[in-house]
Amino acid sequence: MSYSRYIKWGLWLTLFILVVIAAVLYSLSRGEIDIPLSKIAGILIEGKGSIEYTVLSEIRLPRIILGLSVGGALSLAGVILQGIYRNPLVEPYTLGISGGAALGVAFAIVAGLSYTIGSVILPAAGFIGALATVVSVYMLSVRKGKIHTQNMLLIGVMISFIASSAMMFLMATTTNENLHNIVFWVMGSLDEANENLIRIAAIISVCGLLVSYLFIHTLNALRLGEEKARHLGINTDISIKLLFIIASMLTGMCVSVAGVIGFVGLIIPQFIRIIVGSDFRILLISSFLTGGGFIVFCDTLARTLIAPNELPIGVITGVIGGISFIFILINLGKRSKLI
Amino acid sequence: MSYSRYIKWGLWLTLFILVVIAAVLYSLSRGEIDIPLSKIAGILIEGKGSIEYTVLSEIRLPRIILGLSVGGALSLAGVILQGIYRNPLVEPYTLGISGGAALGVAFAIVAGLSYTIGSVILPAAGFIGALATVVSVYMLSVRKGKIHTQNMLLIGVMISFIASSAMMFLMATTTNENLHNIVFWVMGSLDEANENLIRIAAIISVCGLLVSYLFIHTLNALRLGEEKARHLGINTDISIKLLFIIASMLTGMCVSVAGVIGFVGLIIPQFIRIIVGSDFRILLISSFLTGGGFIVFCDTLARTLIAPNELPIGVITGVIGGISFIFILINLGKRSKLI
Amino acid sequence: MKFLEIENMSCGYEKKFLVSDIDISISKGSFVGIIGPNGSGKTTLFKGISGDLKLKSGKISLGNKNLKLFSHKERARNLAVVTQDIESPDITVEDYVLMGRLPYHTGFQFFENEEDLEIAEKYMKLTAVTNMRDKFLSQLSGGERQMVAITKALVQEPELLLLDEPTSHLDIALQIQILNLVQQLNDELGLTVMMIIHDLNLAGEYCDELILMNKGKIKEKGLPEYVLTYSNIEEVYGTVVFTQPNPLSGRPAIFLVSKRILNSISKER
Amino acid sequence: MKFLEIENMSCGYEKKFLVSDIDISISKGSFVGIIGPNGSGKTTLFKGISGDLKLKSGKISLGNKNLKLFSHKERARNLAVVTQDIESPDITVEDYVLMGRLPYHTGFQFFENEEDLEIAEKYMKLTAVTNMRDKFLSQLSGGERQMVAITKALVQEPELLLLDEPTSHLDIALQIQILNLVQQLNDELGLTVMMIIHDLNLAGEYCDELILMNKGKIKEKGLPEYVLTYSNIEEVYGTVVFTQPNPLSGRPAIFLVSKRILNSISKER
Amino acid sequence: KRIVSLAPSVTNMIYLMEAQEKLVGCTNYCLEGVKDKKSIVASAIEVNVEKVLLLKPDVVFATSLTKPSVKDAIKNLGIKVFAFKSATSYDEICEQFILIGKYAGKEPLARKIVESQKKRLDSLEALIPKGKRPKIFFEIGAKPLFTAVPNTFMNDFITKAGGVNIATDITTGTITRENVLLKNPDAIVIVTMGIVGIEEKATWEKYTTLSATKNGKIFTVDPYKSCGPNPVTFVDVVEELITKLYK
Ligand SMILES: Nc1ncnc2c1ncn2[C@@H]1O[C@H](COP(=O)(O)OP(=O)(O)OP(=O)(O)O)[C@@H](O)[C@H]1O
Ligand SMILES: Nc1ncnc2c1ncn2[C@@H]1O[C@H](COP(=O)(O)OP(=O)(O)OP(=O)(O)O)[C@@H](O)[C@H]1O
Ligand SMILES: [Mg+2]
Ligand SMILES: [Mg+2]
Repeated sequence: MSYSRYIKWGLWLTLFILVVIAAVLYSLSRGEIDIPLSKIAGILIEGKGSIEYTVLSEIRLPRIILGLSVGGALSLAGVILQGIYRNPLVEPYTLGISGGAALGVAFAIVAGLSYTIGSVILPAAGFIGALATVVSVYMLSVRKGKIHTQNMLLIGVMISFIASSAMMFLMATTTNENLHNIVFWVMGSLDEANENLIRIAAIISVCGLLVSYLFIHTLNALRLGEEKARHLGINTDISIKLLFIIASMLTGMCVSVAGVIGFVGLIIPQFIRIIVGSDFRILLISSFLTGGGFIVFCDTLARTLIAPNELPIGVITGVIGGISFIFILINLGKRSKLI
Repeated sequence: MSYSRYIKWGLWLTLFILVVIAAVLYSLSRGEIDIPLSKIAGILIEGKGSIEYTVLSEIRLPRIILGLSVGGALSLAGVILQGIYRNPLVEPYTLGISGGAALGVAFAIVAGLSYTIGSVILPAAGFIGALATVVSVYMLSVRKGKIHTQNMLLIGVMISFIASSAMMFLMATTTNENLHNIVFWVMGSLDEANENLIRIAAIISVCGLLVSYLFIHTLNALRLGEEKARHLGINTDISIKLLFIIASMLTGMCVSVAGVIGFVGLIIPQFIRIIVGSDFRILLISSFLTGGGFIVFCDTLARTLIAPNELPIGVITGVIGGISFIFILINLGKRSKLI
Repeated sequence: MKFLEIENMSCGYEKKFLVSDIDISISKGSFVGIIGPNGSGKTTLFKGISGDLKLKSGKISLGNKNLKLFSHKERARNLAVVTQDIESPDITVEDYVLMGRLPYHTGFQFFENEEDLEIAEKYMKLTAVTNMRDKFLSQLSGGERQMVAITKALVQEPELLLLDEPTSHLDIALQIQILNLVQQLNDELGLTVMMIIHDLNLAGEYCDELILMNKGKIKEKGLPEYVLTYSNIEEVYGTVVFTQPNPLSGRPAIFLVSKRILNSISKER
Repeated sequence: MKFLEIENMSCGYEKKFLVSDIDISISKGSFVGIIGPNGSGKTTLFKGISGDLKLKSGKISLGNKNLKLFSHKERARNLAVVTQDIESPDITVEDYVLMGRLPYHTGFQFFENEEDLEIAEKYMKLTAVTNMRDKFLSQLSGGERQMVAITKALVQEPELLLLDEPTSHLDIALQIQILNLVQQLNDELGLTVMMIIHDLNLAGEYCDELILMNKGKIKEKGLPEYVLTYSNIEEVYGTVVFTQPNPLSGRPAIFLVSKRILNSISKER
Repeated sequence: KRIVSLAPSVTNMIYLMEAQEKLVGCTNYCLEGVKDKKSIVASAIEVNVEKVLLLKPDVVFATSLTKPSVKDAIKNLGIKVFAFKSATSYDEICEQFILIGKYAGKEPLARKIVESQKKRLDSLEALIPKGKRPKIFFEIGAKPLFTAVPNTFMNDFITKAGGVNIATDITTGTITRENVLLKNPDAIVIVTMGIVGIEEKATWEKYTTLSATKNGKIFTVDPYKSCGPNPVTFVDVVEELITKLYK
């Protein structure tokens, strides 16, 4: 009967993988020196010592890996959260995680920790901030072991307000330099020099994908609402909590290493839903791949568009994403499909 | 039968008016020089020339009037938009108006217009930006004379993304000083010296309140959904468009004169809804008053808390509002009442 | 000239489903039942009349005036709809019912006047929902909610009342009560009623006239005795039923028979 | 030992409404109807059984095992519910029906297997929804949607099926079809069915046993003939009806009579 | 040696000590560098690391505004990065100037410039009337009101010009208008140009109780010179202040 659907899914998946590969190759070849696609492999294998080798392996490759991880993780978190809340405006940042992380980083900057401890403190502080937010949102919305999904959303929004107010406080009372550093950090960027951090980001992101696949049945059943999902044998209380934690960890990781890169976690999931439908089995992986590819592509544009100057990546994600999404919305008009 | 309700409304209204008066008096008396409440009237009437008179009439009073206007208008816009969209996460800034206004101001700053034209250009540019956003959201979501309410929401979010990306672009390509100005402008403040602007803000805000009262039946009927509202004789297409325009104008005005003061438009409406119920007849005026009083109170704290330094008002609105809202949410647990 | 005249109307969902060739004329004060299988277009027909769907062709006039020419409010004062889906927004029963008075408010009328309150009170009594006035709709049982929705429609004091399966979640007592009420309003005030209903017994018992729909078209219309024949039902529904007049009212009554028993009967024979 | 044993159960909404003193025991393969006025607690009883509401007291065991001890999945494999409200998320009929197989999937089972598809296909055929498989639920008529919800519950292949007003929006053909189907599964596979239904005729016709609820308590239970008496109905519903056996099946049949006619009859006398 | 500068003030100093031929890259806000068509490697926010690498510099001058991750990335490529903190006094400006001189191989010239400017400053101080210590409000932003605080080189503008900063008790730049009114400065210095400066001046002149208003000592100074100073422009600003304050 519906095996034809699986074939369709296979085709979509192939397409998305190709998209990612294309984005990666494009990103590898473009920059201050354009390296033809045909030479990339050669340079990477035997070009050690040449400047091209350094550019590819030290500058572009790490960015690509980080971009894939962050883009994938953000989209994944977005898909999961939109699944839990069935509200098309929910995105990874709605729950205040980005606010908490940003506050952590701002605090580290203002306290001058990066001078005393080193710049690894920034992602660490970001992660601690994200964690603190997640824990407070969670604690505040669990009552008698039950989680109030909608309350949680509002509490997240509130925590996010409080965090950004606190950050504003820091910004208003600190030096000019610190203020700038906070602003830049919040804008988001993929230039992270620490290889270990990049490795960790990649691992968390892939693990997040794998673990979230344990919850596909839950996510699919939740499309019918919590009560109906329970009738289908889903332990919604526990599953929603775990899904929330997964999404939070992913978001926290992204924000800590790359700042607040907007748009991806909100729109990629909706965009993919329009294309492949609402079944989470295909939705999760498709969003993950497309999100990664999208960020890598945008980052390449950010590096090259007004070269030699670079743009913050958020400029590109916002403009490209926003315009194409409006275009789709108007032309397809499949409003109903947005959950 | 339900006249008892009108009495209850009357009591609520009295309470809210008292709250506003209290906030105003508090704000008048507190500051670098504390002026006892008993002396305020005396100083205002015959103290001309004294430093107290200058402080009261030139500094505190204009701020209070601006605060009442902005707070009232933002809350009103929030109530209206939450009424149209029946989504508790919608706030005046969701539709991208703040993004558009901020972009306008950022452009004026980067282009150095305030040096050549004067500082009125900033609110003017903000209003033009807001207007441009409203027009684009509107044009993009009206099809064949019909308005797609949910599409509109998403288009607003997208436009807001695009605007903030464009602003990031400006920030990324301008000088440090301009960047500093943009950041602080966005944080919002009631420190506006131009008396005419304050007068305009007050007028727009009060007119907004009056005009929105022409739509109470629409707003009330929309609680049942668009179709049911139509069955009750409401021309939903036109009314929603007009309400949207009212809310936009109010928001645009606020953002232009006072920057992006967060939280008020999202939470005051929800807070008031918990207290007085969902009938828009009492909801509109209550939100308007409470929003105004709340901002005046917060602004006083912002001026005095770490005096002589001044905090951005957003710090106070966010922290106070966020914490008290979480508190209410958890203790009343009237989740269902949030639309 | 009849009160409601529908001429050659058609309407539907783009490319998906269409009701067409609809000609109905109903005199003031009649009680018309609309029956027909699921998906035959009954609700779609109502949506056409109430203006929720644009007409593809044809014309509807109410009291001799083309429905298109009615203002929104005027339409709502003349025509009330109780839809099939049960809504549950967060609103108390009393507020909800009072909303039925909205079409009578001018833009500047801020408070309900005495009359509004009296009318609301009257219908709340008639439908026996007075005791739940302060409950929220979400706290009502399915049947209670349906009753409240009907109350709101009555409070609109329309000339024409469209009821889409008004009794589907009601117990027999309320079924009778609500239909008696509608019948009474119909008798006393000349309220014209169109009612979609699946229960053929109730349709036969209460309606003056029935319209049997099938596949987007009107299959038969006329007196209950004329429409509710064994052969019409068998043709449209594809189901064997047993008909016999109601021993008390003499109206047609339909008996559904379970397969188990049908089988056992056919075996016996 | 009966299949489903409910002992001294009570449950409800905080301070608002309580069903209490519920003792029910049902043997495997029986078809039990639950009737009673609106708001009498029928749905609340179901929520207690399905675990949506916590029990205030009492105990429910299914197949000799306390229902509390079932895991979520186990419960869903043994017990399927069709609720009263009609949902319409954006999902195609086919996907929706296939969700009924979720309780049988292990966490790692990614695709539906042959068996899932076959079972879904089988019940979609039985309920005649095959031709709308690619439609979205929001594009279905009320009755179609209800039919699809029942299909999903059947696909769960439960031991115990709880149906909350399953026929409320169905036309008579589908009413009979779905009830026949349930009866058939009940006969052939020993599926135990509890069904809330307002149509007393259908209740009498199809159910082996009836439970009459009133004000949160069980008023009467037993054979249809025993429960559906003129006096029971008058007492619980407060309505005058006319009862007489169904001429074909011999089961009790109830005639509702409109007030207009009742009045004219009483005038005649 | 090849130098990349990631800050306009550094570029400015390099030009001042005539080491421009060693400068291979700068930001697009380094006026002199852009005019000389030096390679651009950065904007105010983003640094193009690839471009920096391709220019093969020996040293990169960054500031505390440069993102830490970027500094790390450049270091990882084996390039020496030197990050200046924002100067907290005139002396620190001079120290940084000499340090850049060292790297640019122009130390003697740098020292000479510093010496002569210090002498010029001393002679300016002689112009300050004895016993007069005017209270000064140094406004560097209007919305919100922003001022120079202690421990910044801006504060040194005031002290070197013989004034007293009214904002000695505040820790960060935002200050309330009420506070300024109360502290009643003898002079207000507005760091801005054009109409905005005129408007700000008009706003202050509305407050007739202010002694700055009574004295007519409300004036504007050039933001470019006063916000990114080198040893020379710093003294220029002090000179301007002294003439306007005491004439
Ligand atoms: N929004 C929609 N878009 C597309 N098709 C629709 C939509 N709503 C209903 N339909 C289709 O139109 C047909 C008629 O629907 P309608 O609701 O008029 O039936 P009905 O006679 O009221 O049935 P029921 O008794 O089940 O309520 C159905 O086949 C249904 O699938
Ligand atoms: N969520 C709730 N909170 C509080 N009270 C409720 C809630 N849901 C239902 N009730 C009340 O509980 C009572 C029983 O409701 P229930 O839904 O069990 O009735 P029912 O027998 O199923 O009626 P119906 O035939 O109308 O569906 C009703 O009076 C109703 O108002
Ligand atoms: Mg229908
Ligand atoms: Mg029920």
